[in-house]
This record gives sequence, structure tokens and C-alpha cells, in this order.
Amino acid sequence: MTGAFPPEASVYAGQWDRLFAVLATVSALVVLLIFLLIVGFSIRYRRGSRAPRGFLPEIITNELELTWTSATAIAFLFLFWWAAVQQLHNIVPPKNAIELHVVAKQWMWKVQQPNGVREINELHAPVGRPVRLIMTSQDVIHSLFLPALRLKQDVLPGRYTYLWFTADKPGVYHLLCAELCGTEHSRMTGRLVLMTPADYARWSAAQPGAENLAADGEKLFRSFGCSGCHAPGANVHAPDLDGVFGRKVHTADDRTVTADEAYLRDSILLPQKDVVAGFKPIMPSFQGIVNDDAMVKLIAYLKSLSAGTRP
Amino acid sequence: MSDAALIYVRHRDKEESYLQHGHTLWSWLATTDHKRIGILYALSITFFFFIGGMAAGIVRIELMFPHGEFLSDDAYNRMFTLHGIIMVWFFLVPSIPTTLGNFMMPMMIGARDVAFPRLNLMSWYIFVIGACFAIFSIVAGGVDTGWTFYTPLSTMFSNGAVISAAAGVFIVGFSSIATGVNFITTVHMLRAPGMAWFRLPLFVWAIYATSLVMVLATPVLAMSLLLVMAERWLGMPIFNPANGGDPILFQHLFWFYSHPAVYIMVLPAMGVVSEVFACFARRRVFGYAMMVYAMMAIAVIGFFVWGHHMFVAGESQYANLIFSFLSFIVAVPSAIKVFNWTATLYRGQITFEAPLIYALGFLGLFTTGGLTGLFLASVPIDVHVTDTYFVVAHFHYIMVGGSVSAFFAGLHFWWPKITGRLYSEAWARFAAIVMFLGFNTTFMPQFIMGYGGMPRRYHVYPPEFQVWHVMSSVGGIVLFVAYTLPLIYLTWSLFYGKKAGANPWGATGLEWQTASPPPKDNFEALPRVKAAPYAYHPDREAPDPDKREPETMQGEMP
Amino acid sequence: MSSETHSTFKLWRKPSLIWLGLLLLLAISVGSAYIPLGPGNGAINYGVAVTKAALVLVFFMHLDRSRALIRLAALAGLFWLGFMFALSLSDYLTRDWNGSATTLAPAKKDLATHERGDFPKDRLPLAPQFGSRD
Amino acid sequence: MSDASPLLREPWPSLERQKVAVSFGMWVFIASEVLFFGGLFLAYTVYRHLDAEAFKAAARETEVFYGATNTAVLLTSSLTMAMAVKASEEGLRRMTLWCLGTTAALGLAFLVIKGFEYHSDLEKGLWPGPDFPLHPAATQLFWAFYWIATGIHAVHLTVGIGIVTVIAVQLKRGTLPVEATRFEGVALYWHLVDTIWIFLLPMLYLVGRA
Repeated sequence: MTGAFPPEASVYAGQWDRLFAVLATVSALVVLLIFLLIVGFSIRYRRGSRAPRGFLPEIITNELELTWTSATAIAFLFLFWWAAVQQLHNIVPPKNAIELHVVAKQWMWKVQQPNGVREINELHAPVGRPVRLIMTSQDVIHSLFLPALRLKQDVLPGRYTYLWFTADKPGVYHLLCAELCGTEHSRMTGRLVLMTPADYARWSAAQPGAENLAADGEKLFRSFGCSGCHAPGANVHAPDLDGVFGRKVHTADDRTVTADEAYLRDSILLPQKDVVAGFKPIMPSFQGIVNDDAMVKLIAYLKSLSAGTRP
Repeated sequence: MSDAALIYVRHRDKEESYLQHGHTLWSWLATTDHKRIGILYALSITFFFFIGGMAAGIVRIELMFPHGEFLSDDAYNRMFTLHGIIMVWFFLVPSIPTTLGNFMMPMMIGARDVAFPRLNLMSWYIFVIGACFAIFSIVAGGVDTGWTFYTPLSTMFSNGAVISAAAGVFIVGFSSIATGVNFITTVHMLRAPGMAWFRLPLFVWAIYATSLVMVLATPVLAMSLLLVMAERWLGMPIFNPANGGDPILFQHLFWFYSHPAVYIMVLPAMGVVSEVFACFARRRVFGYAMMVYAMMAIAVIGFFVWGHHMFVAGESQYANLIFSFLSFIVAVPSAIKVFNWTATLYRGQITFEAPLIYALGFLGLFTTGGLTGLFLASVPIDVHVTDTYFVVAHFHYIMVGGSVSAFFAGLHFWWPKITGRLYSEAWARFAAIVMFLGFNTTFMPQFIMGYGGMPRRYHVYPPEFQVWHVMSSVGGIVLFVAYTLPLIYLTWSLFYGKKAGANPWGATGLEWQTASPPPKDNFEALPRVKAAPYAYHPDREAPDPDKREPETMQGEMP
Repeated sequence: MSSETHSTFKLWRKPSLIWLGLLLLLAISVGSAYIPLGPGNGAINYGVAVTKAALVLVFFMHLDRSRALIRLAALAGLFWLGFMFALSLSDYLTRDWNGSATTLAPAKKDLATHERGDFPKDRLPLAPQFGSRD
Repeated sequence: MSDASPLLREPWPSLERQKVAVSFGMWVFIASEVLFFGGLFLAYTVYRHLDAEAFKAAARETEVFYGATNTAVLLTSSLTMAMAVKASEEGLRRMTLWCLGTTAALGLAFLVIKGFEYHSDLEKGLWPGPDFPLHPAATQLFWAFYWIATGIHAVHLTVGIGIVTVIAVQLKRGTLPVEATRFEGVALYWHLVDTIWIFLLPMLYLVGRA
């Protein structure tokens, strides 16, 4: 049955399929039980049948009521526990994941590989290594749906959402949009190409336009004038960005925020939002100046600072 | 007027039923009789049922081909949005409460009318005004945002008639708030003497629980649609992400209404089915008190679970955990009710008239729909199957398999009381069975392709799903036929059906202790209630096979 | 005449007292808004608003002498409102916690050694480093 | 059979029962109104949580003078409305009429003051849009909330003034006897509109003043 079960391309797909299979069998059994009871009672107790119909003592009815209430409650709690455990297992992606930037636009997917390779409606990823997608949308809510990996995550405008997976079966699978996003929502599909690490390395090197995101980021860092204030030698009192990614930043209104992609993005586009304690909110907003592609490069550059390796 | 005069007036009206009480159009359009308002609602929702059904038919035929033959992408989006909006707000939400609820509930509690009769008529007119807005939005080109109106698509990027559609739904919301307020006050204030809360028939309990949900959930929908209209029309950037707006906030407000809305649709169905099972199995409902607690529990906990629509929407994982847990809890009362209905059949004297066949269909389909809800409540599976045809099949099983089958069960069960005529039993049973088969052929394949990864609201789809879509479309045609059959033989029965006595089914409710069709004031004199409902057989023994009338009727006429 | 005026005065006495109380509370809340009390401002503003609302509900809307059923109806709206706020905010307040779908806050064990300790309040993370770097 | 006074509506056995039903029905309607405005207040709370600084900056632009006087006006109208109900229960027709008139007048005064406030807000260009004077974009969220909340409240108030005037005129013309059950319902609605404003005051005017 071709469309019945989608191919399994990751460890998690297998686990979740098992949870689905157990739930399906339990449900099928309950529906079958109800069906048999109905048909059995209908035939046995149809009007005028000679089946014995003594009354049921009060105790039995109450006990029966109590048993199936507690039975269903316990069964559902067990199912909840099992599902919750599977969900909590893979919330935080591993540290060394490859980061791909996905930008959803009305009716196409733009994917940017770590080495800057850009592709439309295609997502190439190595097998066996954790891959993390940092996704944002330029207009409406889309939703990246990878049926083979049993994964889906809405892509929201004005915010980063994340999806991560560790695939284990190379091949070409569906990449679909699952949230209604306008006229050509159904045409906004593509291919998820999972390759062995060696093929992936060979493929990504051979692509035109492979350049070093961080290096481009540094050029933009200078051309946008960020270095004017944030470079170590600058005479303006501005936060030093060396090692900023992942640091816990203390803001002016006494909040502690983790400096992640979302924080960096907000600080560039809406600098007033999380002003760092001890600094005056003098930074201009770069809304409309730094577009999404430039943002990806800038963030890659800032992250390279925190890795201690000056480009 | 002295008492004697009053009794005399009552006497003269005795043989004149509510239908003969006035024949002019004005007597119908300006009536404050809850029975006539119920019929006015019945006509309007049947009209909308066939409009929504047409849209569904076109969508199903379009989906027979993977590359879409007849409609453009945009037309397809507008077609399924039309199907969604019309079916949810103009058919399903008002279907049982405003028709059978309006007609039957006051009679079942022994009242002459609802608490605020003029408010009842006003709620129908508000419904009509809302309907005009909706029809205008269809004529003006329709909406392509889906019935969920997700922002920023609905506020900034859709070029359909979003404002008039949202205004239509906004206004219809107030019609259901008015009905809810009316029914809650009626059940509290107008029960006949002796009708204690635990002597209320389960249908009245269901209408009461539904009215609670209607009154408390619909306002939040009104507010969310108002914010969408404000953003789209006045340019107020509420959900605009460019300046800090959060599209997920709209989803919170929308689903805070829309999940309780599915309980507005299914709770009255549970009430109707409880009545039908008890009557045709000639037995008391198994665990009456537990059924009442389960119904109220569904109505209350139904408000705490809306987050399971947003597991992948960017909600925090901790909120996912909380909503997943609460969604599992809300499934428990529904499971209890299914077991209680099945146990009601045990040791009964079952006769298989059409209402019971519809009710048995409801039981099977509602159980399947409810259990697939468990799949959607567990986060890892929901991440895979949300926004796919698995979800489409789930909610159609509960809304169409459950709520619409129960609507037909109630319609057939109370048809003799409403019209005073008996419908043709053979045709009704045939239609019920065809509906059950057609329904399963339509929606079972959608479960399979849903798990296969077929996304929802897709005009063109990967070709490997075509075999399931064709199967589903064929089922859709059978279902369409099954829905037109009752329209034919019920209208036929209006003119040629046999006269129905006061109590053709031998049921115990108060509504069966007055003439059918009932007089304008429901009862010659208000009955005193002396027994619990469903007293079909003496407390200790099993029902007698050939005794037609029940052991003790619920009310005693003075 | 006097009994008639006397009774009307008696009629007005209680509601007027309530009314004065309301105006007093209004003055307090507006006045206190200008005093920098930090989080205290929010507490006072909304505390006063709740008391004013309670006064109107209980005395002007006669909740004090209406039946239990009506008191129940009055509280029903607030009960559901409470749940709406609680569960919606359960999403917004936990968005930035470790493991939420939107931010990658590294787990404690992944943090570099110097970052793991509770960050010392006196030494601001960014400013002094800037100063000390030559 | 029952005191079939002209006031008795069709399904009710007794006037007392009908009176309880009217106030119970109105309280259920109030519960729905609480949730209607509750949705809006949830939006306010969420956006205030997401960007508190911008909210404080935006809220400083509202004029407390107008807000405070309007609250005083509405609280007084609540007093006169409560008195109208008390007078109607005592059967004092003249006082009920006077109280209803004052309530409607105070309601109109509120709208007039609101008009002035709207005028001065528009003068400062505080209507959210591309050329919004305040800097961080999230301030537009506060002002969007301001216009919508006060707009819906004004609509509710106008409906209230309309109903109060109608029953005042009916009372004057005698078509409506002084001990009718309707006064209680209208009073409950009016107090609801006042309570909504009591909560709007701190949310709109008293934020970020310190």
C-alpha cells in the first residue's frame, strides 16, 4: 500500500511509529469490543427473544461504572506518560549539530547550507549527524513538514523556530508545507535529500557560491558600521561582542536573557527591546537595512567570535 | 381575567395545535413560540447544510485528480474555506440546540415556553443577519484563509472578503450567546413542579451543558475576529509581526473558542443519543448520575485543552506538555459515556427503528473519532499528523459521524411530535445504513493517507495518494445521496404520513404526554413531575417484551 | 413632608457612602501611580481596581442580597477567565526556558566552565571587560 | 391562578419568579461580556509581557486627566443608576425618573470627555500606522489596544445610554410601571460597563507613570 506508511528515515521515526502502532491497536481493540457488544446485545436482547433478563444488582452497576472509569483513566495516563517521555527526549538538540538556515517565502523554501550554499525547495543534509534547522518566514506562517522524519514545525514571521533531526537512511523524500499560506500553498513542496557524510561533503564543496558565511559576516559587520561602536578599539561605550553567543546577558530592566539567535536578531532589528545593563539605548534600528540573508551572515560571524577563532 | 376564564380559553385551544395557531407569514416571522422558532432555525440550517455540502462535493471531486482539473488553486482554497465556515458556524453549532433544543427542551421540563421568548426570536434574526454577511462574502468572491482565519495571512496577505466573512461569524456568535443565555435561564427557572435536577432527561442536561459552553466560549471568538477585522480594516497592527505582534496570540484566542465549539457540537448529540438508546432498548439509562457528571465534566474541562491545536505552532514545549496532559483527561468522560450507552442495551427489549440505527451509527463513529483524538493528544504523533488528512478524518468522524448522525436520530425520534406524522420506517432505515456506509468509505481512507503524510488543504498532491482520494470521493457521493434521502421522505411524510398519536414510541418524557403536534402552550395544564426519566420497566425487573407503554410516565397531568 | 424627605435621605445614605469610597480609591490609585514604587505600582493600581470593582459588584449590583445562584453566575465568568489567562500565559512565560522550541539555551553541562557559575551580580558581563581590554 | 398584572410575561407563573430570572439572565450575559473583554485583556497582558519597555513608553502618552475625570463621571453614574433601581423598588416614580435622567446625562458627559481626549490623541498623531510618532514599533501595539478597548467600551456605553433613555421615556409616558422588572436588568448592564472601565483605567492610564 504505497501511501499507507511513509518511509522511515530516522531513529525517531521508528520510535514514534511504534507509539502510533500501539495506539492504533489499542483503539482498534476498543472499537472492536464496542462493535461486538452492540451487535451481541442487539441480537441477544432484541424484542421477544427468550434470552434471560434478570435485573442487575445496584452494586454491580456501580462497580462496573467504577472499573471502566478508572481503567480508561489509567490507560490514558500511561499513554500520556509514554508520549511525554518521547517528546521530552528530543527537545534540546545536541551541541555539535550542523546548522542550516531555512527562510520560507510565499510559496518557496530557501535553504542556506553552513558553507553558504543556497538552494530553492531542496534540503541536502548528511546522514548520521545531528542537523539543526533555524527557520523564519518572510510573510505568513508556513510549516516545514518532513513526513519521512515524522517532523513538522511551523515557521513564523518575525521569529526563529527550530527543528532538528538525526537521519539514518539516505534517500530522497518529500518536503512539504503544512500550514495554509495562500494561493500556492499546495505547490510549495520540495525534496529532502539525505546523503552519506562523504557524498554530502563532496556535494556541498562542488556547489557554486560556496563561501564562508563568517567571512562575509565580518565584511557586513564593517560595511553596516557595527565595528564603529562594537570593535574593541572604538571610542563609543558599546557592549563588546567577543564571545557574546550563548552568554547570559543582564538587561537594563533587570532581566537575564540568553544571547541566542533570536536575541541577536532582535538586538539588531529592535535594539530598544533588550538594552544591556549599564549602557544607554543609543543603537539605531537596522530594520529594513539588514535583510534576512545579511542577518544570517552577521549572526554566523558573531557566533564565530564566541568560538574564540578570529576569522 | 379570572381563573375560570383562563381555563375556558385554554379549553378552546385544545384541539388547535401550534401549527394551526396562525397561518399568515407574519405569524411565523414574528412568533415568540419556541416551537415555531425551532422550525425557523431548522429551515435555515438545512439550507446552509446543503450549501456547505455542495462545497464539500466540489472539493471531493476536485481531489480525485492529483494535479487539479477543474478549479484554480485560489478557487480551491475558497471552496474549502466556504465549506468550513458554513458547516461550522451556520450548520453544526446551531444544529441540535436551536432546532431540537428549542422545540423539545421547554416541553421536556414542563414549561410553556423559554425564559425570554422575544430574545429567542431576536437570536434567530441575529442568525439571519449574520447569514446575510456570510452569503455576501461568498458572492463577493469568498475567503482563502481557511475557516481558522490564521493571521498574518487573514490580516495582511489574503485578498478575499475576509472582513464580511469575519463580520458574519461575529454576528452569528451573538445569536448563539443569546440562545445560551435563554436556555440556561429556562432550565434554572422554569422547571415544572417536582422536576428536580436529577429528574431532568439527559437531553435537557446536554442542552444545559452546551448552553454553558456557548455563553462562555463564543465571546472570545467574537473578540479574536474583531481584532482581525480591526487590523485588516483600520490598519491596527495587532498581530503584525513587523512591530512585535505575535501571530500565536490570535491562535490562542481563536482556539480558546474553537475547541469548546467542538463540544458545543457533540454534547447535544450525546443528549439525543441517550434518549434514543433508552427508548428503543426499553431500559433505564445505565448510570444516569455518571452520565450527568461526565457531560458537565466535558463542558468544563473542554475549556482547558485548546493548546493541542498548536503543538507545532511554535508554542513552548512546556505548554505542549500541559495541554497534552489535559487533553488526555478530557477524553475520559467521553469514554465513560460510550461504555454507559453500550451497557444501556444490555438486557433490553431492543427494536430497530430508524432513530436507533442512527444512534448505533453514532456510537461506532464517535468511538473511532474519540480514540483518534488520543493520537492527536500525544505530542510526538501530533507533530507528524497535525495539518494532515489524519486530523481532517478525526474531526469529521466526530462532527459528521457523531453530531450529524445524532441530529438525524433526534429528527426522526421527535418527528411525530413536531409534525404529528409518522415517516416511512423502511426508507428511514435504508437512509441510515447508506449514510453509515457512505461515511466510512469517505473518511476511513483519509486516516490512512493522513498518516502517510498527505497535508491538509492541498489542491495538488503527491500522486501516490490518488488511490485514497478516489476512494474517499466515491464515499462522498454515496454520503451526498444518503443526506438527500431524509429530505425527500420526511417532506413526503408531511402530507401523506400516517397520523402519529401522542406517544408513538412509548417514551416516558413529558413531551410525550401532550398532543402531537402540541398545542401552542404545550400543555393544557402544567404537569406535576412524579418520577425519574426512563422508567420503562419496574425498578427491579427487566422490560416486558410486548407491553408498549412504559411502566411510569414522567409527569402526571392534573 | 419630613418623613418623606427623611426616608429619601435614608435611601441615599448607604449608596452615597459607597460612592465616596469609590472616588477615594480612584484618588489613591491615580496618586500612587506617580510615586516610583517599582513593582508596587502595578500591585496598587490593580489592587485598587479590584476593590472598586468588588464594591460596585457587591453593593450596586446587589450581590450581597441576591440568591446563591446569582452569586454563582457572577463568579462563573471570572473562573473561566482565570483559566484562560493561566493556560495562555503558561505558554508565554515558559517560552524562554531551556528546551523551548524557540531558543537554544545550552544545557547546564554544555556551558563553558567560566559561564556555569551563577553570574556575579556586581560584575556586569560586558561593560568591565570592555574597559579592561587594552 | 397568579397575580396576572400587566407586567407578567407569557411563561412566568409569578412576577417575583420573573424578576429573579431577569437578573439571573443578565448575570449570565455579564459572564459572557467578562470573557469578551477578557480576550482583549489577555492580548494586553501578553504584549505587556513580551515588550514591557515599549508599553511603558507608549502609556506615558495617554492623558491621565481625561482618564481620571471620566472614571469619576462613570462612578457617579453608577451611583445614580443604583439609586434609580432602589427608587423604583420603593415606587418613587419622580426620583426614578430623575436618577435615570442623570445617569444618561453622565453617560453622555463621559462620551463628550472621551471625544475631547480622542481629539487631542489624534492631534498628536497617535493612531497606529506607518508614520507613528513614538519610536519602538511595539508602542503601536499599546495604542492599537487603546483605540480598540476604549472604542468597544464606548459602543457598550452608547447602547447603555440608549436603553436608559428608552426606559426613562416609557416611565414618563406611563407605558412602563415603576415596579417593572426591567430596571434591575438595565442597572446590571450599566454597572458592568462601569466595571470594565474601572479595569481599563489602570491598564491604559496608570502604566509607567512612576
